[in-house]
Parts: sequence; structure tokens; C-alpha cells
Amino acid sequence: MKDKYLLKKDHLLPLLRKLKKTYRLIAPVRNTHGDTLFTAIDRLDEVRIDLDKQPQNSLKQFFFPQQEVLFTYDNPAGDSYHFQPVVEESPPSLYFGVRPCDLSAVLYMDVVFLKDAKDPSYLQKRQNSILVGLNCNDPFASCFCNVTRSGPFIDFGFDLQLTDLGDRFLVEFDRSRGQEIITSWQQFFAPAGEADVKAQYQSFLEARGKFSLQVHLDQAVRKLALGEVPESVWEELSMRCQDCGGCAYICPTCTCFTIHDLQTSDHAGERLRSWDACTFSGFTRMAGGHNPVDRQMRGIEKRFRHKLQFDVKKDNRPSCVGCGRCVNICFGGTDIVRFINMTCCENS
Amino acid sequence: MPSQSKDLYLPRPAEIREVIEENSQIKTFALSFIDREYQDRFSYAPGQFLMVSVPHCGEAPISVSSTPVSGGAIHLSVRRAGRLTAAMHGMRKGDVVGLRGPYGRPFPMAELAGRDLLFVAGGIGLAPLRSVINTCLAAGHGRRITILYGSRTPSDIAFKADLTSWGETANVSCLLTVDRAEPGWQGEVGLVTALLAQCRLEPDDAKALLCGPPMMIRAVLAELAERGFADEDIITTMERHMKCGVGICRHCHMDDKLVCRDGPVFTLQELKQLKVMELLG
Amino acid sequence: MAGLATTFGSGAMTNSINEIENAQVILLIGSNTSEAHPQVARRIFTAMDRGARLIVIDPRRTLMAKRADIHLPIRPGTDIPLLNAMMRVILDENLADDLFIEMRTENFYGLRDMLFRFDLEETVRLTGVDLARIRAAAQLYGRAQKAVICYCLGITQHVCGTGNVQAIANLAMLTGHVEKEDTGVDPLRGQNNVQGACDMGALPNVFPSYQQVDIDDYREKFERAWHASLPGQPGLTLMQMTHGGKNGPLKAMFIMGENPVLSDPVSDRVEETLDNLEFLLVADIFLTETARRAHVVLPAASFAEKTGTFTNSERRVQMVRRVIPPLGQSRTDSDIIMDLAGRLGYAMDYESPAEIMEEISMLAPIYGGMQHDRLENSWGLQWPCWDRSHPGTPFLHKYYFTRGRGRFTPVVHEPPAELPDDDYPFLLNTGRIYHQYHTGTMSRHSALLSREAGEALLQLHPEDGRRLGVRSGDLLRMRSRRGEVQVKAELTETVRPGEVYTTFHFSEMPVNRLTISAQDHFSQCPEYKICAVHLEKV
Amino acid sequence: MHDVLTTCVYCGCGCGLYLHEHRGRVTGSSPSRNHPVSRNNLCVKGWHLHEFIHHPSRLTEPLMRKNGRLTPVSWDEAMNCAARELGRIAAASDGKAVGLLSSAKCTNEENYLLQKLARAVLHTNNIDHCARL
Repeated sequence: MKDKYLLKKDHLLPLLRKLKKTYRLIAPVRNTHGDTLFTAIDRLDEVRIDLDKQPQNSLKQFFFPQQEVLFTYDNPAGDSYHFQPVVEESPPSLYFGVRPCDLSAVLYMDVVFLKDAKDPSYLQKRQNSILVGLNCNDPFASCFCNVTRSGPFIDFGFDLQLTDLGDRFLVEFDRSRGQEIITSWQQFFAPAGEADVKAQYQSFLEARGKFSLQVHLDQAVRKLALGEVPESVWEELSMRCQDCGGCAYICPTCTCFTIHDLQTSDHAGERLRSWDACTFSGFTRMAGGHNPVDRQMRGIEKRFRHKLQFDVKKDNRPSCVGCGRCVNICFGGTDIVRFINMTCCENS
Repeated sequence: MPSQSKDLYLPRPAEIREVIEENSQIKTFALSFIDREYQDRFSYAPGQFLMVSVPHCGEAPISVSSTPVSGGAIHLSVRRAGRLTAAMHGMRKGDVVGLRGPYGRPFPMAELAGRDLLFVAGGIGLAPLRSVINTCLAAGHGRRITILYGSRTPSDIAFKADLTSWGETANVSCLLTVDRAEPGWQGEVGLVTALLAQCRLEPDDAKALLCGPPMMIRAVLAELAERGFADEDIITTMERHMKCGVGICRHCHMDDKLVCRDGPVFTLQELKQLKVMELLG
Repeated sequence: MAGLATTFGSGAMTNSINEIENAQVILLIGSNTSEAHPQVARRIFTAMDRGARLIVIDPRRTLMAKRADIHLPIRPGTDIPLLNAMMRVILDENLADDLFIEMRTENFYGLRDMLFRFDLEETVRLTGVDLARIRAAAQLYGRAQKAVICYCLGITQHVCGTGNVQAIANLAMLTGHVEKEDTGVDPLRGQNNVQGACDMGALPNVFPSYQQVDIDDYREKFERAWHASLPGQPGLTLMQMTHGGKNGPLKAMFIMGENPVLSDPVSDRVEETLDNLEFLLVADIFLTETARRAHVVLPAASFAEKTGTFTNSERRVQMVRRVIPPLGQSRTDSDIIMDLAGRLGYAMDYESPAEIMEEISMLAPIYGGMQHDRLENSWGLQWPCWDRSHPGTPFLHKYYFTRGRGRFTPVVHEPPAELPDDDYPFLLNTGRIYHQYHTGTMSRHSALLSREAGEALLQLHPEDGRRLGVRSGDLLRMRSRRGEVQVKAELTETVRPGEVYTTFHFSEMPVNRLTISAQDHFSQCPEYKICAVHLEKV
Repeated sequence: MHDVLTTCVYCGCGCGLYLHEHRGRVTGSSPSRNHPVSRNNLCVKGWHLHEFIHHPSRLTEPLMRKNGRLTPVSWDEAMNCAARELGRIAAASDGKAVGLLSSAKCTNEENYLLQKLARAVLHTNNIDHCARL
């Protein structure tokens, strides 16, 4: 088959070892405590790459760190004020084992950070990235990418994409950088045959049948668009939200941030950008104390409307990729799945 | 003048040329970029805003209150509200702040030409409208201009020089009112809506521009609707907490709109599509 | 925690945090859980989603109270009458667990006699809650198979704090709600390592693992281990040390990572005490209000710059790991102590915190099996953990109470030390808020937390607000017999008329200038929760 | 950039969380998914735990009061003074006039050492911490 290749599983580690010479390698690593995180790998032999568990972090923190310095300033006397951009060149990085949900999230972040104004820090990191995807044969317990249409398989957005076919991976590429890798390291890749492509499709069909959550996303989207979500749902949510911000921080597509100055001496400081959550009351409170949004009532509402109503209106798709990371982590039990289900059963 | 990508968030130093004390709460700062060449190239349109940096205080959006004239000083009228504006009020001629911008969708100046214009402002709300009025007058706007301005007390009346000069212009009528009179005040006392009742308006051929506190906006909107103004002929500006100014950070969201990018200037028609607190009782 | 030690034999959470989500009934008393212990609140909400019932005893209508099935809004300081009333209902309605009482406890008749002696109506009147609600709560708790009581500083920070805890323990034993998984009595510890500091013997009367200093066997054991002769008299408590005043017992203090000027009651007295010391040594990460008064201030490393262990509220001992080297010239507290000991002529040579832990595990039996290598690749171990083969103890008192039999200790009402009167008509309660922590040393240095909650607010009922002519945001002058502060009002129905609530996180509003130094007789815990104040608009 | 599992320093829940180190600075904090307490989420304080670590007002050098003002000094000078004064007062009073406050913020190992310092070196049981506050 044209443009489709096979990579023996036995050859994966040797390939990564080669790629690591050119790129900083970031892959899901199972640490000694039992957590799996996307980790920048120093020594391939000292870590355990884990393709069986969902990494608890997404790629968000690599392209849009929790906290970063935008620039430094100094103001030695009142009559001068200088700004010095912080140039932090991110090395060419290869992200390996990126699931379709996380890949979709990166594509969403591209829209936020690069569509109109081009965020320099994001752009720099994104331009230096190679995304090697991994289709999901076995969705995890909290996954619902089938209803957000961002998985379990994806056919665009990656540089290289792997599908597990047992003892081998089917390898596809979407962009020239992916093709370059295949060309440069052709000893690892053999052309795929029609049977392999059929096997891939079979995996896809089977994967679609393996989701355990029932999430009626379309119905919730429709009700939001029509303004049919009962006030009682918002009331229940606002009562339950404990204001931790965790849903936004853990979400691969939540990109709200705040900017503030950190004074480092009498006459100098840094301007920092850090993650923020639209559920916080300080997110909208203006200088002087006036707040156009009542957090108590509307904090969590804003977030769900943004993801399932406003982004759908704007881009015709929700900004939830169904990765399930927020499911069951809410202190008050109001994750997006719970919200969708509440919305759907309220009518009946 | 969108900046290049690499310095999207990087302010440029600008020197305070003059500080005009409008009232006890509002000061107007006349600024120009220290980089002369940049200053000469810099342009903006009425209704746009700049992100102003003050050392250790971060940034705040401030709308431009001057008329864009090539190389001319940029006026920012600042009401003391939080930490940054308080620090700015302590600054003097020769001090330096950081500026980036201009940002936001300006007033539709082309649509204003050839129409009667009604300006209704309260307090600091006159700042962005001042930029529009002076720009219209500089362009030789020939139609009738009505300016209604409400302040809390006579000593809170800001932009006095402008108000005087507008009052002396042939096709401009300028009416003031205060919430509370002080000794010596001969003028009106009451809400701006009362002034509105005195005005002759031709809603079919006029545009109304309002800017002020939400309470005032709501009252004026009700009155204008009654007088037959169409929603698309009523234009106002929205104020929100902002961080990036360039449509990324989402602090200034109003439903699917962002005030920094889709506003701050909106027609009533646009606002009615949104759940906007200022319009809801 | 003295109350639980005398009744159960061990003053710690009997359960693990995760067990709470399996309980059928949760009784919350004196705990603003959703703000002070969010992870515990998360378990409570999960339990409720699985069908559990929540009873909240709190004078304020906190978020927990709003979500409760039964909220008992008691008059502050009347926990004992309320708990006694519940126990009386349980006896009257035959909901006591007779078999448990017989098999596992002692002195039941002492409790029973006391409960039958008092006038129920009269007792209920003290609490300000109606009997029907108390009865409903008692029935709910008494009938449950798996029930958990969580309490916090709202119970202990009273003159009758120990009595409050004993009453809670009585209630749990009366119904057999202890010694089982998903069932028990859980004091929620306020600070990340307050449990560990107690376990380590940072207390005037005990060595590590609660071995009393005045028992010769224990003292001799430590004398042998440490090659030093040790004092056998229990020492001074924190309040005795910080409230001595001009002629206090101390001439020198070494304060490591605490800020008593802001955290202790009657701040003026603390300042006077510290200012009159001949020598004050403070080690901290920031120049706190206390450090500013020191003769020598040592820069300490933060938790991100050192290795060691913390013990959480559920007795879980877990690793703290160094992420970066100490900032600037700062040093870890252990390096500081070892250096100081050396200069005082006593060699403390530990090559690592792991070696210190080895010494601890040899001397503190409940930490017997806890060495860093075991803690390193696990989620920690819960004490007691007697030896290296012991898996740790998720819930306490299985088969028998630590002290043998659980002892019923009848307690009766003791009124608060200071109640409102004509001159000081409001009752002031103090505590924490969600976004800030303790004296704010750490949390106030976070930009986002400070944005969310940047100043102290005084919660005041709208009715009182109207009477005082005060709106939200107005500045109030708040005065007690000991001092005065200014604070912004926040009108809210969370508090009841006549009662006000604020926090002690903000040094600009040092509320502990107002609080009283009255303390519990046994635990010396100060009565932060009740004092009388006068309010006026500034 | 690397992630280090550690334990939260705020309340008594004891969440397990990762601190993210980037070029010598702690730039982020996130929960451990499998830790029995944190279970993949933290409260708002935990999520912002990294923010105070590098705050510019952190103490970075020993200070000693000279002419009424706290003045930067060397470790040697500070520690000599501390040892001299504590030692003198402890010896003169047989430990009775010396008091130590330990901290619920410090590690078990540090608490252990401080009470050992009190008892074995300064010969006093005057040691306590804010357990009741």
C-alpha cells in the first residue's frame, strides 16, 4: 500500500533510540510510583515507556507550560522602563505515543494560539514539534472520544501515526516531516499490504465498540444551543463546584491564562503567564471589585457553555476531546460527563 | 498596528508628556513612545484601547481618549480603580510606562459620517467618546451632534476644556447634568435620561453612541428604544477584565465573543445576541 | 487530641480518608470541610452520591451545612449538651449497640447514669436547636451500619475541647461506630505534618511515639540511645512559652517554621513575650512577623528543597522529595539543627534524612517499619507499622482499642470563657478560608490565591448589617476586651444574627489581637472559636 | 524539565503531587493520578503550590540584629551567635529558660532532630508546636 508502512514492535525501541539523537524524546513513561506521565526522556534504558495506560498529563504543559516568563523588565529609575524578551529556544522535540484525543487537543490549541494573533512562545514550541500518534485499540474506562469525534482513531494532524496490529505497528504519515523520518530510517519500515490495512480497519471497528461510558453529547449540545438547559441544572452544578480549577488545569484544551508581574528586586521583575481557570471569580473581577459574572452561580456554567455551545457555534465542534481526564476527579462530582447526563435526563 | 509575533506581549516604553487632572478620580496622561520612529508610525482609531504596563503592577486596558493625529501625543484617561491605576495616578511628567496596542474593533467612523450623532456619556465613559467626537469634528462632520454628559457632582465633571469648546461649536449642542448639585451649580440635576427628553432626535437618520456605568446604559437604552432608535444604530463599549488584549487568554469573554477582539465597541443589536449583564436588569 | 487518647488510647483518625466514601452516615462537627480539607469533602460528596446521609453540626451555614440532610445550627460552645442529647435519644429509643458496649468498652454505667440524670428539654434549650432535629440526627446516626464522625478545630479550640472530643467518642462507642472499616471517629488535622510533629515528640511531655518523658523506662531508653541525660519533668506548652509576658519563664527561644505572632491568641501578649527574650532565634523561609523580632534569623529551605517525610491526617507517612537545591544560601532545617548541635558540643552526624528515619524507627515503635526505602516506592505507610514486614494500618482499633477497652467518659456542659454581653454584643468565631492557609506565609505569596482571596472579610448577617448601617465592603472597627482591628464586612446568611466570623490569614487584620487566651485545661488548646466583640462602622 | 513526586505542604489531607522543575525553577504542580488521596486532583492551593517557592521575598541569607536592624551576616557568624546564646542561657538555667517551637510544616526528621536538640543538648522539655492552632 502506498504511504503505509509496517514497523515491527521489536524495532520500536531501536527506532526511538535513533530518533532520540535528533530530537528531545517525550513519551508516556510509567514511573516507579505507578503513575504514567508524558516525560522528556534522558536515558531510554532507564525508563519504562508505557503504551498501556493513558498518561495523566496531556501535551498541554509542553506547548503551554503551567507557568512561563514572557519577558523581564527593569525600571532602574522612574524615568526608564525596559523590557527584555525571554528567548527560550525549545529544542526539536518528538512526542511519541500521542493518542487521538491528545492530538485533537493540540490541533485545537493551534487554533487558539495561532489562528489570529500568533503566540510567540507556543509557536516556537509547536514549530519544533513532531507528533507521533498512536491510535486507541482499547479505549480507557473514562474515555468518550467516540462522541466528541476525536477518536478512537484519527486520520489527520499527526506527523506519524501508529496502529497496534499485534506484533507490529501500521505506520502512516500526514505531513512531510513524518515522511522524512520514514525516508531517513527506512531500514525500520517495510511497505504495508492490503491485509494490514484491513486489520487496521478491523481494530478501528472493534475499538468503537469498546467504550463503556454512555455520553449523549449531541443531545447536550443541541439543548445548549436551544437554551433548553434548565436553570436547576446550573444551580446544582454551582452548588457542587468546589472552586479547585482542576477540571480546567487537567483539560488538554483549556487554555485560559493569566498574566502578572513578579517583582524580583526593587527595580526589576518578570512578567509571568500562568494557567488560569474560567471558573474562578478573580477571572472576571475588574479592578475596583465589580464582577460581571457571579462565580457562585455562573463559574462552572461558563466552562461548559464555552466547550459545548460557543465553540460549537464558532467552529462547528465542541472543544472537548473526550479524553476523560476530568471524569471522577471533581471534588463536587460535576465533571463534563455528569453535566451532559444531567442535561439529558432533566427533560424526561 | 499588530506587532510581530515574537513581541506580541512586549510593551514599548512611552514617556508621560503631560498629566491633566480631570477630577479627583480621573487623570489624563499624554504619552508618546520613546522610540521616535515608532511614535511617528503609530496610529489608532477611536474606540480602540492600549494595554498599559506600570512597573510591578502588570497591565490594564485603557481606551484612547485622543484623536489620532500623526505623531501626536496619545491621551489615556485613567480612573483610579485598582492597584495599577492608583500607581499610575502617582506618576508625573517624565515617568515611563509600557504600552502595546492598539487593540480592539473601533467605532464605525465611516458609518457615522453623514448622520446626526447622539453621544451619551457618564463619568469616565466620556473618554472613548471624546476621541470619536474630536475625530468627527476634525473631519468636518456637518450634521447635528448632541452630547449629553452626566457626572456625580459638578466637581466630578471631567474633560472641561473639551466640553467648553464643543459647546462653542456651531452644530454641536452639549448638555450636562449631575446627580448631586453643589453650591454655585446652575445646571441640570438628575439622570442623563432627563436630558434626553429635551433633545430633538430623528432616530431614522441618527446614530447613538453611549458609554458609562451599566445603570446609566440600561436607562438610556430603554429611553432610546422608546424614541424609535433601531438596535443597529445604538453603539456602546463594553468593559471587561483583560489580560492579553489579543484574543487568546479569554478573560474578557462574553459568550462566544471576546471584548478585546470583537469589541470593545458593539452595537446593541450585537449585544442582544449575548447574555450581557449590563443589559439584563 | 487528648480526648481521644483517654477514651480510645490513640489520638488520631481511626479511618483512612478513602474509607469515608463508603460510610452510610457521616456526622460532621466543627469542620468546614470543603474549605479546610477539600479531599475529605470530596469523599463525603462521593458517599452522598452513593446514597449516604450527611449530618452537619455547625453554628454557621457552611457549604457542607447547605448540602447536609440534617443541619443542626448550634449555639457556639454547646457541643457537649447536643451530643449528650443525641446519646440520650439513642438510649431512649434503644439504638445503643449493647454487644459492642459489653465486649469492647468500660464505664458504660457512668455514662448512662449521667445521661439519665439530666433534663433533656433543658439541655436542648442550651443548644438552640429543636429536639425534633436532634432526634432525627440521633436516629440516623444510631441506625447506620457504617457511620463516620469527622471533627476538626471547631471541636478542639474551646475551653471544653477535650470534653467535646470525649463526648464524640462516647457517641461513637455507644452505637458501636468504631473499630471497623468505613466506621470511626476522625479528627481532621489542620496542618500537613501536625500529626508527624506530634508523633516525633515535638511536645513537652512525650518522646517520639508518645512515650512519656516522666516514665523512667522510656527516659532511660532515650538516654541510652542519645548518650545524654534527659530531663524528666514535662516542659512548657506553646501557650506557656509564648504568653509569659515580661516576666515569663523563658530567656531564649528557637522558633523553627512557626509564626506565633500571627497564629497565637492575644498577639500583643506574644509580641511582649518575644520582645523581652534575651535571645530569639528564628528559622523560616520568609521574614514572618515573628522573624522580624528575632536576634538571629536563619534562611530555611522550603519543602521543595529537601528530603524527608510528612505524616498526614490519616497517619500516612510519605516522602517529601528534593526538587531543587536550597535557594540562595538557605539550608534545610535538619542541616541547621545538626550544625547548631555540633557548635553546642553534641555531634549529630547524619549523612541523610534516611539515616535520621532509621534512628526514629528504632526508637518510635509506631514507626518501627518505616524506613525511606520502604516509603520510596509506595504511597507511604500508615502507622502503627511495627516492623519491616508490617503493611501499615488503614484503620485503628481492630479487635481492641489501643488502650484495651474504650472508656466512656461522661462529660457535662462547660460554658465558654467569654460570651457576648451588652458591651461586646457579638460572638466572634475564627477559622480558615479555602484560598488561604494559616498565617498566609506561603499562600499569600501565590499571585492567583491572593487574587481569589486577597483580604480578610468579616462575615456578618444582613440583619446585623442593617442595624449597624453597614453594607458589604464597608470598613468595620471590631473591638474586644483585648484589642481592636479594622476589617471589611461581608454580609452573608452563612452566619446567624449576633455571630460573626473571620480568618486569621492576613497580617493586616491580626484577628488574634482580639481572641482570648483561655484554653482547654487538658490539651491547652486556645478557645479561638468564641470571644465577644463590639462592632461599629468606621 | 522533570517531575518529582512529593507531598503537599498545606492541609492535613496529604496529597501526592508532582512538582515540575524547569531549568532550576519549580514551574508547576499537578496531582498524582494513582495516589490514594489526590486521585488525580488537587484543591486550588495544591495546584498553585509552586508559586511561593521562588517568591523574591524568600530569605536567602542569615540575618543578625545589629544596632537594632536585621543585617546580613555569614552562616558562621549567625550560628556562632545562636550556639553561644542558647548554650549560655540553657546552661545557666539548666534548660528551664530555653524554649523551642517546632513546626507542623517541617518534616518528621526535622521535628525529631529539634526535640532531640531540646532534650539531649539543651536539656529541656520546653518543646511544642502549633498542634492546637
